[in-house]
Amino acid sequence: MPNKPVKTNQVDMSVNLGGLHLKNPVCTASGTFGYGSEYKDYFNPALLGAVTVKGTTLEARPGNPPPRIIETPAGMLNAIGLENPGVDVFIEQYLPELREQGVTVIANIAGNTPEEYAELAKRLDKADGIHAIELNISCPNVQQGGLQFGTDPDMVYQVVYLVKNNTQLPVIPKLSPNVTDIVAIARAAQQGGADALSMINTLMGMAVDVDRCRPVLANVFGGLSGPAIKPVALRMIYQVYQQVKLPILGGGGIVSTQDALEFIMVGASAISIGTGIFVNPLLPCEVIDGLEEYAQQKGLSRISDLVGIAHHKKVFSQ
Amino acid sequence: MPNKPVKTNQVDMSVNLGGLHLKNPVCTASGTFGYGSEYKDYFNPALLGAVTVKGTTLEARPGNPPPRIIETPAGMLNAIGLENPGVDVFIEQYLPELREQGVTVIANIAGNTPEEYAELAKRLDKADGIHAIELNISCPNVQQGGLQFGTDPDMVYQVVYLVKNNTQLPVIPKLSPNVTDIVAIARAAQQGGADALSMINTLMGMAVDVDRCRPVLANVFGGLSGPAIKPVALRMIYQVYQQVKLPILGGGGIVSTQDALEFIMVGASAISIGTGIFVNPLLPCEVIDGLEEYAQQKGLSRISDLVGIAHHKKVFSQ
Amino acid sequence: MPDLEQALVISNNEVGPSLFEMELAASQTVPLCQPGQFVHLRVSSTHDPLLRRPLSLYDVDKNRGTITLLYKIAGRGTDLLSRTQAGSYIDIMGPLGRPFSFPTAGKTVVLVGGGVGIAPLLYLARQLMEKGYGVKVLYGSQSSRELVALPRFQQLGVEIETAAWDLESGYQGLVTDLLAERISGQNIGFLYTCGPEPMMAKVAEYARRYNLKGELSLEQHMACGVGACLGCARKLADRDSHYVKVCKDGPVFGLDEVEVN
Amino acid sequence: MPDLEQALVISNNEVGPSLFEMELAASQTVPLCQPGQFVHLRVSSTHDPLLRRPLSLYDVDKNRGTITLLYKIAGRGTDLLSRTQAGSYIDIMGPLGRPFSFPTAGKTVVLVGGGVGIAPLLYLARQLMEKGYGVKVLYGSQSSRELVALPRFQQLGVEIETAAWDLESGYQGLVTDLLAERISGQNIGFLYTCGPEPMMAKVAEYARRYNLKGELSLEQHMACGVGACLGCARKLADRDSHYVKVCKDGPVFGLDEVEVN
Ligand SMILES: Cc1cc2nc3c(=O)[nH]c(=O)nc-3n(C[C@H](O)[C@H](O)[C@H](O)COP(=O)(O)OP(=O)(O)OC[C@H]3O[C@@H](n4cnc5c(N)ncnc54)[C@H](O)[C@@H]3O)c2cc1C
Ligand SMILES: Cc1cc2nc3c(=O)[nH]c(=O)nc-3n(C[C@H](O)[C@H](O)[C@H](O)COP(=O)(O)OP(=O)(O)OC[C@H]3O[C@@H](n4cnc5c(N)ncnc54)[C@H](O)[C@@H]3O)c2cc1C
Ligand SMILES: Cc1cc2nc3c(=O)[nH]c(=O)nc-3n(C[C@H](O)[C@H](O)[C@H](O)COP(=O)(O)O)c2cc1C
Ligand SMILES: Cc1cc2nc3c(=O)[nH]c(=O)nc-3n(C[C@H](O)[C@H](O)[C@H](O)COP(=O)(O)O)c2cc1C
Ligand code: FES
Ligand code: FES
Repeated sequence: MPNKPVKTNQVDMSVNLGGLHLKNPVCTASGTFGYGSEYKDYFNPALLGAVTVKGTTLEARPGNPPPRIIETPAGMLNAIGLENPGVDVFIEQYLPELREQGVTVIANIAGNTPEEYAELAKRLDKADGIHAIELNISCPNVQQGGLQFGTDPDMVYQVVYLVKNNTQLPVIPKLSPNVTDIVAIARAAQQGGADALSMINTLMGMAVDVDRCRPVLANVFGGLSGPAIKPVALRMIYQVYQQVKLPILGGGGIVSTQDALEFIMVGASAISIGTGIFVNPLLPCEVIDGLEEYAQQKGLSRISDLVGIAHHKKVFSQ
Repeated sequence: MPNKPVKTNQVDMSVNLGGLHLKNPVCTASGTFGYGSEYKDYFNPALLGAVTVKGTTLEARPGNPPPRIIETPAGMLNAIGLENPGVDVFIEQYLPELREQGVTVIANIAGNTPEEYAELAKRLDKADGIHAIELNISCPNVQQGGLQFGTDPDMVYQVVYLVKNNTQLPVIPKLSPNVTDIVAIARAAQQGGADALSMINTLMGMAVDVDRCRPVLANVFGGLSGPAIKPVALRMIYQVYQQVKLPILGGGGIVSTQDALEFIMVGASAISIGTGIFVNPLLPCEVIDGLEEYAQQKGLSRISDLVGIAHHKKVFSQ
Repeated sequence: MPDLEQALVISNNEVGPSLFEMELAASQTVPLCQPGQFVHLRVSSTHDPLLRRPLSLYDVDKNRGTITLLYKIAGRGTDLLSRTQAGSYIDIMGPLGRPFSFPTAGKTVVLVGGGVGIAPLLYLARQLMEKGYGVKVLYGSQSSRELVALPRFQQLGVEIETAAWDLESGYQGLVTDLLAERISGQNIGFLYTCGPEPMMAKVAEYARRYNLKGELSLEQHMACGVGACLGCARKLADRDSHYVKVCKDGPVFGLDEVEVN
Repeated sequence: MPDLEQALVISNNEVGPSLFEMELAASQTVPLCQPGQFVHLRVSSTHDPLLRRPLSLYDVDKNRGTITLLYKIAGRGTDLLSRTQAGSYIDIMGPLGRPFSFPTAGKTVVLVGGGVGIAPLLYLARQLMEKGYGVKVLYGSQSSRELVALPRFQQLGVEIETAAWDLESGYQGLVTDLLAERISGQNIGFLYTCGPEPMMAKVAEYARRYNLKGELSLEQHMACGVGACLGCARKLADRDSHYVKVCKDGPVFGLDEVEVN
C-alpha cells in the first residue's frame, strides 16, 4: 500500500448492520457488559455502536453453581448458565435506563424451544428501546434431546424463520463455532430470513484441577473466549463473508484496535468486544478512536470501505 | 484428596496404546519433531514413549509457499502444506537412523484418496522399525471435492477400515477438532477398526496483516496449535473417553507437566507434545520426570491409574 | 467514582514467606477507598495471564495518596506481580465492591484474620480506631513467620493477639480456638473476619452460637470485577436458587448471609 | 553441540532509536559460535508471546564467555526483551544455523550492512580480520542516528564507510548506491550482506553483474529454529518447487542461491 501523506479527513464511522444503524462499528458482546450500566463509571454506553445485553430467557434462570469461570492461556472459560431475571424483568427494570440514555440496544435471547424464541421476540418487539434481536442459538434444544440449535442447519432455519415472523426488528442469529461447516449454518440462517449474522460465540472447552483431579468448572464444560479464539473467529468470518451475502457482527478475542481491524478486513461490518472489556474497561472507546485514526491515515472517507478488504487482490485503488 | 506422606515408590510409567507398548506416556506430535533427529542435541529420542514423525504422503510434496507460520495469542498458525519427500524416501533415508537408535516410531500418513492411505499403510507395514500408524485425516479428499476426510463419519470409517486391511500395525486415526460431533467421528473410527485415537489435530484459523490488508499466511488458512487450544482438546477427549472405549493419545497445547496431567485425567492414555517443544526443547523429558514425580507424590504404582480419573466421583480410593 | 488508574509502584518488598507488600501511588483511586473494598489489577501487559487479579486494600494513606497491598504468591499472576519493579506503573481498577459496614459506635468489635486474609482488616482497624470503637484483633497463621502484619497493627496501637503452632509468646494453636476462648467472657458488639473458608465458617458458627452479628470477606475467581459477567457467583445461605456476585454484592457479606465451608 | 542455556544478562542498553545492545554471559554456548549463526531466545516466561525470537550473533567474546546482541524493537517480543533487566536470566538456544563461509584467504572482501542488518557482520568482520583478509565495510541506514555499530567497527580497526541521507561526513544516499560506486574499481574477492531484502536484492544484482561470489543472511518467521517444523521456508532461486529452511539450511545463503525481493 502506498504511503500517503496523513491528512485529517472526516471519516464516516457509521455502519449499517442489516437495517440496524450503528453510529460506529464497536459493540459490546452479550454477557460481558451486563445490562449496560455496570461499566458506566468508565464511559457512557451511548457512545458505542450498540450494547448487546446479557442473554435473556422467558423465565428467570438461576445460572450454574460456582466455579463458573477459569482463566486459560490467553483466554477464559465461562459457564454462567444464562443466569438472568427473565425477559419481563429485563424490559421493566433494565431497559428504561438504557432507553433514557439513548443507547442502541441489541437484545440477546435464548430458548429451550423454537416457540420460546418466538415468544421472546414478540415481547421484545413491543418493548420500546430495543433496536435489534440477537439469537443465541448455542443453547440445547430440549425438544431435540438437548442438541444445540446452532449446530444443525434445519433447526437454525426454523428458529430464525419463527422469530422473523414475530418481530419487525432486525434479527441477528449468533452462530456457534462448534460446527463442521459454518457456511452451511450461515446459509440456513439467511434462508430463515436473518438480517445479519453475529459470529462467533464461544468454543466449547474445559479445564482440570490437577490437585483435585476434577474438572474446574462445576458445569464441567464452559465456553472459551478471549484472544485464544481470535484465529478461529477470523477464519469463520472469512469463509462466511465469501459465500453468504449478509452483514456480519464479528467478534471473538478482540483486545485491540488491530484485532478489530482484522475482523473488519475479513468481512465484519461491525465488531463486538467481550472478554477484552474485562481486561481493559476503556477498550471499546479506544477501539472507536483507533479505527477512526487508522481510516484517517489510510485516507478513507468511510470506515465501511475496509469491510472485507482482505479478500480483494488489490487494496486501496486510489 | 488426603495429603499422604511422600514415599519414593517405584512407578510403572509404561502404557499400552491399543497394542502399542510405550515405555512412558510422552510422545512427540507429528510435524513438530521432524524425523526425530532434529532435536538430538537436546535429548535422545529413544527416551520418549514414541516419536511421531512428520506426515508422509505417497509422492513428495513441496509444501506451501511462505509465510507458513505466524504466532497468535498463546498459539501459532501453521500452513506447512505437508512438505515431505514421500514415503519411500522416508523409509530409506530417515527410518534407519531411528531404528538403530531404538526409537519407538509412529508414522503419520496422509492421502488424497482412501486408496492412497491404504497404499501408504502397506508400504510402512513392510518397513522395519515402524511401531504404529497415525492417520492424519485432516486432509482434503480429492474424490469428494476436497471435503476433509476427518469431518465425515462415513469417510473416517472407510479410511480406517481400508488401512486396517493393509497393515498389522496398530492404527491410530488422528481426529480433527473442526467438527460438530467429535464422538460420532470417534465412533466411526472405532467401527472401522481403529486400535486407538489420536486427538486433537489443529483448529482451522487465520490471521490478517492489517498494514497490508491481507491474510498473513500465503495459504490464507492455517492450523492453530499451542496452549490456546488446550481447553478445546481437553473437552473433546473428555467427551470421547466417556462414550468410546478406545485408548487415546491426547495432545493440543501441552507445555508443562500440569498440562499433561490434565490430558491424562480427562482420559488420555498417552500424550503428545507439539508446539511446546518449540518453546522448550527439553519439555518432553521434563514432562516424563514430572509425571513420575506426581505419581510418586500421590502414592501410585502405575501412571496409568490416572487415566480418566477426572470422570470419577471419588478419586484415589486408598 | 471508581476509575482506571496507572498507579506508580513506590515499593514492592518481600515481607515473609511468599508474602509481599506493595505500595502504590494512586491519587485518583485513594479518595474513594473504604475498608473491605478491593482493587482489580493487571499483572501483565500481554494476554497471558489475561484477567485482572483482585487484591484487598491492606492500607490506605489519604494524605500521601497511596494504597498498600499485602499479597501472597498463589500462582502465576501474583508471581509476576512480585517481580514488578519499583518505579514502574501498574494498571488498577477500583476501589470496587461493598465495603465493611460500621455497627452502632461505642462497642467493642473483634477482627479475626487468618494468613493473608488479614489484609482487609488492617485498614478496617485503622478506621474503626479513628471512629472510636474498641478494637480487638485475633491474628492467626500456619507459622509465626507469616504473621507479617503484626507490626502494622501494633503501630496502630490496637489490641492484638496472635495464634500459630510455633509461637513462643502468643496462642499455640488455631485462631478460631483462640476466638473460642475469648468470645464467651467478652461483650462483643460485632465480628469481622477474613481468611481461609474453613476458618471463616468456624467464626460464623461461633457468631451463631453466641448470637453475634458480623461480616466476612469472601474470595471467588473474578473476570470483570464490576458485576457485568456473573462469573463470581456464590450461593446465598437462606435461599435455594439465588446467587450473589462477590465482586459487586460483596466481597463483604454478613456472617450469616452466604454459604461458607 | 548447540544446547539450551540460561544466560545471565550482563547489560541491556538503548544505543540508538529503538536499538538495543544486550550482553549475555553464556559460557556453554560461546565456544560453539560462528559468525552468521543466531541464538533463539525466549522473551517471556508466559505463553504470550509464545515462540522464541531469533537474533544474530553481533559479537562474541570467547575469553569472557559472552555474546552481544544488537536488536531493534520490531514488535511485542523485542519490546519485552528491551525491558529485561541486567542481572536476570534469559533462556537461549544456540548457536543455530549455517554460518558464513570464508573464501580463499588473502583477498579483499566487502561487507554491506543495512540498518540492524549490520548485526551479523561485526562478528564476521572480527573473524575475517583475524584470518588476515582485507575487509571493507559499507554500512547504511535511514538516518545517521541509527549507525550505532560504527564505533565497534572502528574499534576493530576495519575500513568502514557509512551511508545515510542525513550524513555530514560520509555518503549521502543509499548504501547500495555507495556499493555501486565502489564495486567497479576494486578487486573484490567476496561480498557479504545483511539488511532489508530490497537492499540485499540490489547487492545480489550487482554481484551477478560483476560476476562476484558472496553470501547474504535472510530472515523468516521461525518456530523451532532447528529444522523440525518446516515453518521458515524460502524458495530456492533456481528450482520451481523446492524450499529451503532458513533456520537450518541458512540463515546464510549464497547470493544467487535464494529468491530475494
Ligand atoms: C475480593 C478479593 C480480595 C482479595 N484480596 C487478596 C489480598 O489482599 N491478598 C492476597 O494475597 N490475595 C487476595 N485475594 C486472592 C487473590 O486474588 C488470588 O490469590 C490471586 O488472584 C491469584 O492469582 P494467581 O495468578 O497468582 O494464581 P493462579 O495461578 O491464577 O491461581 C491460583 C489460585 O488463585 C485463585 N484465583 C485465580 N484467578 C483468580 C481471580 N481472577 N480472582 C480470584 N481468585 C483467583 C484461584 O483460587 C486459583 O486457584 C483476593 C481475592 C478476592 C476475590
Ligand atoms: C536468523 C535471524 C536473525 C535475526 N537477527 C536479528 C538481529 O540481530 N537483530 C534484530 O533486531 N533482528 C533480528 N532478526 C529479526 C528478529 O528476529 C525479529 O525482529 C523479531 O523476531 C521480531 O519479534 P517481535 O516480537 O518484536 O515482533 P512481532 O511483533 O512478532 O512482529 C514484528 C515482525 O517481526 C518478525 N517476526 C516475528 N516473529 C518472528 C519469528 N519468530 N522469527 C522471525 N521473525 C519474526 C515479523 O516480520 C513481524 O512482522 C533476525 C531474524 C532471523 C530470522
Ligand atoms: C462471561 C461471559 C458470558 C457470556 N454470556 C453470553 C450470553 O448470555 N449470550 C451470548 O450469546 N453470548 C454470551 N457470551 C459470549 C460472548 O458474547 C462472546 O460471543 C464470546 O465471549 C466471544 O467474544 P470475546 O472473545 O470477545 O469474549 C458470554 C461470554 C462470556 C465471557
Ligand atoms: C508446524 C506444524 C506441523 C504439523 N504437521 C503435522 C503433520 O504433518 N501431520 C499431522 O497429523 N499433524 C501435524 N501437526 C499437528 C500436530 O501434530 C498437533 O496435532 C497439533 O499441533 C496440536 O498439538 P500442539 O498444540 O501440542 O502443537 C503439525 C503442527 C505444527 C505446529
Ligand atoms: S467478576 Fe464479573 S460479575 Fe463479579
Ligand atoms: S523454524 Fe522450524 S524448520 Fe526452521
